[in-house]
Amino acid sequence: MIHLAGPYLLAAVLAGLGTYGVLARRNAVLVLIGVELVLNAATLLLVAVGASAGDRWAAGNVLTLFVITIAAAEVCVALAVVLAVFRLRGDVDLSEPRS
Amino acid sequence: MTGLDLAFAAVGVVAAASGLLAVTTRHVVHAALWLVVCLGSVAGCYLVLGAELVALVQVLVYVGAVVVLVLFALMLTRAPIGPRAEISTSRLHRALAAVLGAGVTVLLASVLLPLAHPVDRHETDTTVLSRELFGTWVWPFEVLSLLLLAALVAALAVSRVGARSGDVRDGAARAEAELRTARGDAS
Amino acid sequence: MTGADALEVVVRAVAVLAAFLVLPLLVGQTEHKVMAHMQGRLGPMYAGGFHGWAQLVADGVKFVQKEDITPAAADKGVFRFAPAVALVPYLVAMAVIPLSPDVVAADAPAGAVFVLAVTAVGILGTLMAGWASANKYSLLGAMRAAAQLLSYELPMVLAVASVCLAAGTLSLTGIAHAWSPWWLLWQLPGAVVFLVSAVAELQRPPFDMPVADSEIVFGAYTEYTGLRFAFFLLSEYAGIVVMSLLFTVLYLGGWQGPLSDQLGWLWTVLKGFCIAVVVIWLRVAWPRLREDQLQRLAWLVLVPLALAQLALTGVWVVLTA
Amino acid sequence: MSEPTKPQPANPASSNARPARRSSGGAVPGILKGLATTARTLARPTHTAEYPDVSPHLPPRSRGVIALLEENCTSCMLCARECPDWCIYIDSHKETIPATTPGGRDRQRNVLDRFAIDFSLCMYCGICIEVCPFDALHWSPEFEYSELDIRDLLHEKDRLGQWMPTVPPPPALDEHAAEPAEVAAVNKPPRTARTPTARPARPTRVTPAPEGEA
Amino acid sequence: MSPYVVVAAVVVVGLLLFVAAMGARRLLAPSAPTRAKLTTYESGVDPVGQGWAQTQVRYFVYAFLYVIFAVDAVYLFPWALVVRSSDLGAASLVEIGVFIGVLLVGLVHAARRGLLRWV
Repeated sequence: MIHLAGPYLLAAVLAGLGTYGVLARRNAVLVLIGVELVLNAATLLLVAVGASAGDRWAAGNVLTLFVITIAAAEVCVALAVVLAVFRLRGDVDLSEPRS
Repeated sequence: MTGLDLAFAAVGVVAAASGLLAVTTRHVVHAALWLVVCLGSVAGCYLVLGAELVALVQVLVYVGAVVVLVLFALMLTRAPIGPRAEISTSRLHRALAAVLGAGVTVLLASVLLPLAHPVDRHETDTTVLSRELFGTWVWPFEVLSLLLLAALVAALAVSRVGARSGDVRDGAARAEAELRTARGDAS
Repeated sequence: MTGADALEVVVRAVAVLAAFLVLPLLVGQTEHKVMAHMQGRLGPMYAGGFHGWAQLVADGVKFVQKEDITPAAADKGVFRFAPAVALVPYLVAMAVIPLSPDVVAADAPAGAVFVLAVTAVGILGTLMAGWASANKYSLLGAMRAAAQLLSYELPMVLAVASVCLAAGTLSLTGIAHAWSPWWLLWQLPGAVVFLVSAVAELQRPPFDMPVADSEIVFGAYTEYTGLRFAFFLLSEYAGIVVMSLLFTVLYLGGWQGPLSDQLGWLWTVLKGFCIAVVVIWLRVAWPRLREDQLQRLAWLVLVPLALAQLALTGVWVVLTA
Repeated sequence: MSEPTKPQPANPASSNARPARRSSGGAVPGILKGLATTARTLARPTHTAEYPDVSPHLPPRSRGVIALLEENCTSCMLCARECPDWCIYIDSHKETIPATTPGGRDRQRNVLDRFAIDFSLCMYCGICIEVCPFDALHWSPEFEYSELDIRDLLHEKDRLGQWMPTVPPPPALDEHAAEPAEVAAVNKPPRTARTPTARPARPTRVTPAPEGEA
Repeated sequence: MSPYVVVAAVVVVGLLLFVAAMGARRLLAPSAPTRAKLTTYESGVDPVGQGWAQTQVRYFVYAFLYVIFAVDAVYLFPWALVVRSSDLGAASLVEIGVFIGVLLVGLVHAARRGLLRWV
């Protein structure tokens, strides 16, 4: 037996932290860290639902795998962009547009 | 409170605490390292929730690959040791962000918690998961490969931006110059 | 969980720790001796009396007594904790490797994936050490290490996947059960890929570019002294133990052999020891690979080879199922 | 050990060309060769000199330590002056020896007070031994005189004299070598003496030196 | 009892080992830091600049490749469990073949554009 309040609460907390991270950071890579936290909140919900019986097609777990896959792809492209920006500008600051 | 609840509470607290540190720390690389702890304990949560394969994939892909990529990016884009003020936005901005983040948490919790109930933990059999993956979910699965291909090609293409022109040296030189002025200001 | 259960967990964990502290020393001493004789030397001869058997114990005692220096410019916390991050993954990996069907601390249902996932965490220890040292050599070494570990992780994952495919299970015990001598031929390319990537993962010669002493002193470990340095060394030898035992379980049938009912675990240890000697042998025989050769070997030789092995295994399994 | 396993090249020039040609044959043979060489070495006895347990066989003219035969030293200071790093210290004073015959002159003689060699400076060039006109300095093959304190490496004349018994006899002459000057001088037929009476002792001593004496 | 309980215990034991070893070091090892000792080691020369140096971005390409292929490779493990089943075996072989085939295009693309060459 496990009470789903735990996973749900943790998912909510992680989503909140992720939101804060996205909004409160200026370094592009650190913004990405916030995004990862939000994604993990989502996957945690999926897994928590998958842990209860009646999870048809193993959707909770399969979708989590898919989300992890997509997240990896997203991180790749995002970091490639960040790196290209760094090469061109010399920093990865999001709030200071430069010529 | 069962043993599983206790176990989840233990890893969950670690996950939440490290997540908090990951978004608030003023050391650039520490943020990524706290993210590792956070993702690792989320993998622990998956284990407690009976999703073995997902937990292992989380460790293998997230901790082993994605975070290493993030650390790589940090080290390539200058990650000085010591606290940095400039990686976060202004104080007002942060306060607003905190309010928004808390709002998200409260909103989600208020929606989700009424739905929560004790469940018989149903351990996902990896074989069942595999059968569903290759049976029911085969089309999304195949599309994923296209997505990954697109991501790979895009990442490779983008990472060559500037590599051919003289911009690279320009950017790096500017970074060096800034570093020097920063040090000059400090002294 | 009852008291008996708790006691069992503790006993198992302590047993893993004991194996973890003994086996790497055994491999280290073997390396001292085998390498010395391969170079026409004797190796340690004095510590402990008989052929210097206690040399590594003496080394350990010496390391404990050495001053521990944290450079002033370093990031203190990360610098000090990095050795643990490098070491603990191998300890955890050792817990799930079966020596025989009964002698296994934690028989995880997806043991093969577990070992891969856990050893992938070890990269972080090197990266942390390299970054936190505030040393250019260290940062370069960490970069090289991370690039190398990432590149060689993939062929390793593919090779292990091929074995899982052949056995139809992810459990290490199950894989060794499903093993038959025919695998020696059938999975040979995969075995070669696995061994090469394992040596590369351990950053041992000929894949020791990340610690290339003639270029970057000692890579990510340049600034380390005393016991923390010893932890990195220990993690290297623990890595040899883990990889050798894993190779044994995946490709050599683990405990399978004559009289396997009575001395099953002995077979695993013996086979693993032979693999460890091979790993040591490679170090003595071959020169270091250059960074570009390193990456080319991984991506243009090992990955295609592992994929070919995977295709071979998949088609064969589907045809004979 | 590696020498016998290598194919012996006919001459040094061709040995340089060889590996380049072989490497074009592919990586695998080279890889296997590395393994084979190390394995072969593993199976053979080692070359290690187990020094403290087994004393080393030193060549007869090893330069271990410099011994002083004090009686031969005339404090001429040649060695100290020739020493490239000035590690020889000599103190002496003159003594007057009264005349032995009545009406004869008093003679002066150098008396050695101090003769020291600082082996922490010495570079074992052997020039002092070469220049000593009276064979007061000799090479001894003894080498086990390391000290915990570098100052103890300054050997005074008694310490230097203690090395004297360890000095090996000089090597035998080559087969057709010229006789040593001293022996040759003795063996030479006496010159027709202009004043034979003035030196009564000389012509009587014509015993030839033994053949193998060195 | 889940085997992962033992794994968790082993993690704890590992951390305890580290803590105990550091405690032993604290008791046994001397500590006499000096300025020179704590300086960054740069082959005996006084350190120049800070610890960070511009590194080859080239390493990054391999990291991309790995991440993409790692998430690809993890699907092989579920496949291993179904490949012997009578209904899904052959179909899954084709599915995974297509999946990996598509990604291989990416690797070939990278190789052909010379991204795997170390200039």
